[in-house]
Amino acid sequence: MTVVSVIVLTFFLIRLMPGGPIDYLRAELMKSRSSEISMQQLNSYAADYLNLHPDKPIWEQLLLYLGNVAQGDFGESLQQSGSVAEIIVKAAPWTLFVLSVAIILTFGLGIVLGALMAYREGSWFDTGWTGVSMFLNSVPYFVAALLFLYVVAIQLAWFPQGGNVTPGLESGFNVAYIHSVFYHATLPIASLVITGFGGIALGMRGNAIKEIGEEYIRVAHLRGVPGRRIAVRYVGRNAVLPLYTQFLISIGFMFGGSIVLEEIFAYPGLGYYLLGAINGRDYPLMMGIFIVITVAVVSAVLFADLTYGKIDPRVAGEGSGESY
Amino acid sequence: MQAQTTRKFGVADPIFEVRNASITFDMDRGESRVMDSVDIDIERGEILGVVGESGSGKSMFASALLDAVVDPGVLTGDITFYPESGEEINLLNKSEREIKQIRWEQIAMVFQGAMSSFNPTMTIGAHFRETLDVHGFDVEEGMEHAEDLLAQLYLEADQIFDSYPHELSGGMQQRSLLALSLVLEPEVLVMDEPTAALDLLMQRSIIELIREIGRERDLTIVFITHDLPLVANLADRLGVLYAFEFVEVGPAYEVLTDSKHPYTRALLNSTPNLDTPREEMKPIEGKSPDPVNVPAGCSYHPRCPLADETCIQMDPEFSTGNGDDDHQAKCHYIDRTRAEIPLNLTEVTHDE
Amino acid sequence: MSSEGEHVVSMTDVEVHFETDSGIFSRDSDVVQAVDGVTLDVEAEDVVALVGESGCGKTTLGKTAIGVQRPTSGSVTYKGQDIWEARDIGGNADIPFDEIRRALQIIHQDPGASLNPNKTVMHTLNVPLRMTNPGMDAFDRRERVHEMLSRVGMEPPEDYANRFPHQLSGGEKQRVALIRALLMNPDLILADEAVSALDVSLRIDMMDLMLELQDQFDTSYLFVSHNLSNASYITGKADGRIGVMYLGELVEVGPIDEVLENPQHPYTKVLMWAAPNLDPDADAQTRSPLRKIDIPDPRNPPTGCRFHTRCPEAREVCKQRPPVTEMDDEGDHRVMCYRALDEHEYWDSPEIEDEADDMPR
Amino acid sequence: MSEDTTTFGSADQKPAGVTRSRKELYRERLDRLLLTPLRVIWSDWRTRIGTLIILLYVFVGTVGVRLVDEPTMQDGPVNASPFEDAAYPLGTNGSGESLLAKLVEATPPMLQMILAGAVFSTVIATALGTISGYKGGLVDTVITTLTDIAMTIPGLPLIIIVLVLFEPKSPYLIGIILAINAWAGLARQIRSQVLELRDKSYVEASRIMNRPLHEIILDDILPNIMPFVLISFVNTARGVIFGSVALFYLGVLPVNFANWGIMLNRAYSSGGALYSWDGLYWIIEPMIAIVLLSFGLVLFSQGTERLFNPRIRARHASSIEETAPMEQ
Repeated sequence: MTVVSVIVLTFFLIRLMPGGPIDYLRAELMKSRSSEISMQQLNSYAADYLNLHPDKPIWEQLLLYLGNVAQGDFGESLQQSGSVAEIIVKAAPWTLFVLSVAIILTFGLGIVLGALMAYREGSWFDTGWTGVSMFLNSVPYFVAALLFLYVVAIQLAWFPQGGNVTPGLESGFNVAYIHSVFYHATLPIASLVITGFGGIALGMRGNAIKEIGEEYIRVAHLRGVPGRRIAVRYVGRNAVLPLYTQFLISIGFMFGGSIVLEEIFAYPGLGYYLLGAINGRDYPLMMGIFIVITVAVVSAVLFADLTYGKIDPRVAGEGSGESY
Repeated sequence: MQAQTTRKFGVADPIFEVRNASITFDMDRGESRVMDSVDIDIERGEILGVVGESGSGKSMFASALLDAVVDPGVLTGDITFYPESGEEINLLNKSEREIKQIRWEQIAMVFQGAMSSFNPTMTIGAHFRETLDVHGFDVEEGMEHAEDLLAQLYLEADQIFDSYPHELSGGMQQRSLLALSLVLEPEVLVMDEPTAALDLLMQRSIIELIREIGRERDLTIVFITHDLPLVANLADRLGVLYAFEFVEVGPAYEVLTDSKHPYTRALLNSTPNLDTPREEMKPIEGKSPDPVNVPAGCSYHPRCPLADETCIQMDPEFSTGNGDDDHQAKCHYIDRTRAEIPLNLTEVTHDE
Repeated sequence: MSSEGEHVVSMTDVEVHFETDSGIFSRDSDVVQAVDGVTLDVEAEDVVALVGESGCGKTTLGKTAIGVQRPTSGSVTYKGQDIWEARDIGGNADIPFDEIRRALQIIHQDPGASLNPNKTVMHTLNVPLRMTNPGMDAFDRRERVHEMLSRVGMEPPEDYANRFPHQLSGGEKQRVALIRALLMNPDLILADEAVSALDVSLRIDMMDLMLELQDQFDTSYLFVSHNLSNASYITGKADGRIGVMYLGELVEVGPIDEVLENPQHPYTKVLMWAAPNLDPDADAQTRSPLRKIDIPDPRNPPTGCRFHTRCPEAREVCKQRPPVTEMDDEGDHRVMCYRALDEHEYWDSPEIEDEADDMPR
Repeated sequence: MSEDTTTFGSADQKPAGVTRSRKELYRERLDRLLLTPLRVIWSDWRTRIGTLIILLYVFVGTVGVRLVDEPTMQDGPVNASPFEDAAYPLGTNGSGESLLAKLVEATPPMLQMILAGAVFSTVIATALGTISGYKGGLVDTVITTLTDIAMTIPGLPLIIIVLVLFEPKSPYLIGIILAINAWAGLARQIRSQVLELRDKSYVEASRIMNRPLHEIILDDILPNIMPFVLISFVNTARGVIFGSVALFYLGVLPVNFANWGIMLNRAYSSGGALYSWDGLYWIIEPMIAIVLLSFGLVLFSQGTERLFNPRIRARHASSIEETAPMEQ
């Protein structure tokens, strides 16, 4: 349901653009052809380029547009050659690759560190890392990205300044290609992870400390359950659950962040093209990418929402109610 | 180990021998003694009722028996456990690994909040399998044993095993916890307010089940509660705790009808029950003492109607007050207590 | 205030049913009959106790009595005025709903949650005073609060007034909750397990206090509890009435001493068995008389007399619904059990054989 | 229990000790509402440092701007490193403008953006969360679906599109747009807290006392969710900082007022700084400005948790000392 409403929302947003896509299109065409363009001709152009039909009443336009979107036809990109759909298909895997690796690392690192800090509560390890995570958490990811770019990429040249893979390597699952993909992706992922895991660690630490104080932990200890098993199955498992909601929010956040990140590292993902489309007023590409990103986020959230019941039986018991 | 230790309170074959056991916490307000050099023996196979107001250190006594005092508490003195087979074990100087062996296999514990004793994201059955497996018991055989334990507690095993703790009613949770504590067939069962959170009818039914299982499996039970009447006809012997030490210990019947300590009498007079006349019910004045600064001399003197100079100066020792020596109280004036503080129970004729 | 005869609150065959759709998939959303046809009256300055296991609907009935829970059917009247009618037709009911609302108050079970943790005692007790007499200025209110605090034995009042709830003991919190209810000058207070969470020695203290303040504020109490001895203590001292509830039905009701002396309904006898008595030589060794420990599922209660699945005296005939019989002429000791009728085919109908795990006798 | 039951009706013998002057009443109220919270804030090292940092920025944003004159092009040596020239303590950039002046100049609009964005989203979230949580029923379902949609739309792309659409000029408006979907997640969390509070006994008691709805919400509900509201206020503020600086860096926002993001953009795009170590200060200084402010906010939010905990507030209140009996 939310997906449909988002698409409708974007449709109206684009319509409200100052100057609107149609007059922009006319200006564009005027430049390329000196002669006056008849209204009729313009409509046909608009139809195939923007799949908009300015002459039809607004709601009919909406239906037509939705129809096209459903079949994956987002219209032609003005700047880039080729249809919007092609561009998206080309760019999407890169963004997904970077984001998924970043999310997994951020949460993995955050959870483990948080649990350790909880178990060593009060020690220098705990206070030290709390300070560090608080500091790292307050550094915006793109500041970290800029810093990495400047220091690591340019000055020390350990890592490439941008791009997703060394050109010329034929894509496929051979070692060279994969190596170069990771080599290029390290810095973007690092800047997301370094600034992200702090928040997760603090959250995890708080939850774990609360769980450790619970009575069933003491009963388990008395029952002879070994410390390691308590740490994983009791404290770890029950402390991670509330983080699930943070996981959902971070999906949306990271997708948003990809735009800036890919710009800094010239990493040709969805974000990079989206920014290009915005600057170049390339409406169809802009709308297409925006919709794809939203659909990805919404489906991820929906998926997480459904599986939440499986992880936390307490919630499943009360039906699909308040899951986050 | 001292030489042949003097038996306390006429206990013949003790399963537990506690000698000046104390627990101290150093709090920012000063060092608080939540257990004050307690000496007591527990008879094998008996049901010992331990009664005390909240804040009198009874939960600490329970943890001491399992050498599981919550840190930063420090347990001193010595507690010797005489298992059925094998030689005596002094709990305090055993290594953590050895203690882990004893806990739950020989000495098990049941807590007040059954709901908070189970891992909310694990089924009840998983708790049983885990406990059996950790102690190296054969899980199949153990689970069968658990099934007839549950049957004896009027629970259908398969329904219980598959459900999560929050899906059971209060009574069912408590009985599942009881079964869990008996699954390794321990010799001693320490119960800290096991039924406090339940309805009166459910409480009483579970008390009957505990009595039955105790007798059937020749189990030593230490039943700790603030609710004197609840344990009155369950326990063979009663120990009354006040200000972190035992002030009266003796056979249940004698402690109820001829209590030797003013606090026990006040406790008896302040408990509402059906057949005592309502006019004589009087609440106990004042507040329970703070562990950091326990009143000098006899710790009950601030609230005791008979208190005088000697009570304030001298902390009384256990004495029999010319009764048999298995019923003693820590009071200078046992005879005056019997005379001056009437027990409204004994006056009334039982009409029912 | 109200003459002796007139009831403060009277409920006539009140029913409260809850829809519980357990999960999205179950088609038949089962209905829980929390309260099923109960008639009960509370006189002025009366104490009525409701006793029963948890889940038997006593709290729901209590909340219906003080106009918090709307009954599915049947009527609840306050001094003759139907509460919910007054609420629906607003102003022109002869007793406006606002006045009714203020006259029926509550004391909760858990002292910890009954006071707002962020407000001092003074603030919490100012609220009812502001509601009942807006004219009072801050000073008089302050004095009144101090007076009430010393009245319930919380000396020195100035110190207690500025405290936060977490700085009070369980007993003290409950006493503040009592004052808060009393300052509304109510006609009826629902004490919902008001003493169960307190330490045994404090319970008598609290109950005495409630009775002592009763005639000062001329209020009645509806004392809900699962503990028969607490209930009998407070109703006995005020010689009120006691009602025993089982799975939504009022199985026995009558003056406290009569019910205690000759309980008619087997369930009342079971509750008395459960009530602790300190008399060691009473042979209390008997096993629990119940045939089954757990309460049947309230979503589909047993047919006929709902207690027949657990009742030690159950007979085949009990599977039909027993009539309410009156034990004496004024009709204030009523029982819902065939055993109250001397000549009835109950006496010769065969005992119920349990198919499932019978309790070893 | 005092035996002499003084009927309260005859309040003739007013106990002298009870009447106290009105001044004392107000002093006590002042103490509880103002002085104690300040003492609590001062007591925790995290909040102390956090407050200092925030005050520093506020000072720079309000007073500092007047002290340091506008940065003008070419008025100083180009690419002077920090502390080399007394007139330009933090050095100058490619076009000779004093970096210190640039940093200071960017602070007021940033504060305005933060204020507008954070206040806007917190107020909306608290209002919607409380209403949907307390009211329930149809209102609840409508608001919840609304928040669901707003929550799942990825923030930055939406903001960019809206900014490009409307090209807002005033920092306040930009602040609000930057926080456009931050309120959703917050509203949901507040709603679940209100749902929990609604069934608490003291809220039910207030309802039974026929207290008007607004009084219940102000007295019983809000104070208990305040710690959460404040923490989310701080988090949204951080979100606004990150968002604004990022967008300025990308050049999406019109460049009509100074911002640390623009400084970064300038530092990176115009030649010089990037390829030599000595240009480092030009990049690091705006970064430090950004990170320090958000670090201050984080520290402050960590500490405030204690401010709303009555237990801690009592310990610092001068009017009552800690006397709670030791509950075993």
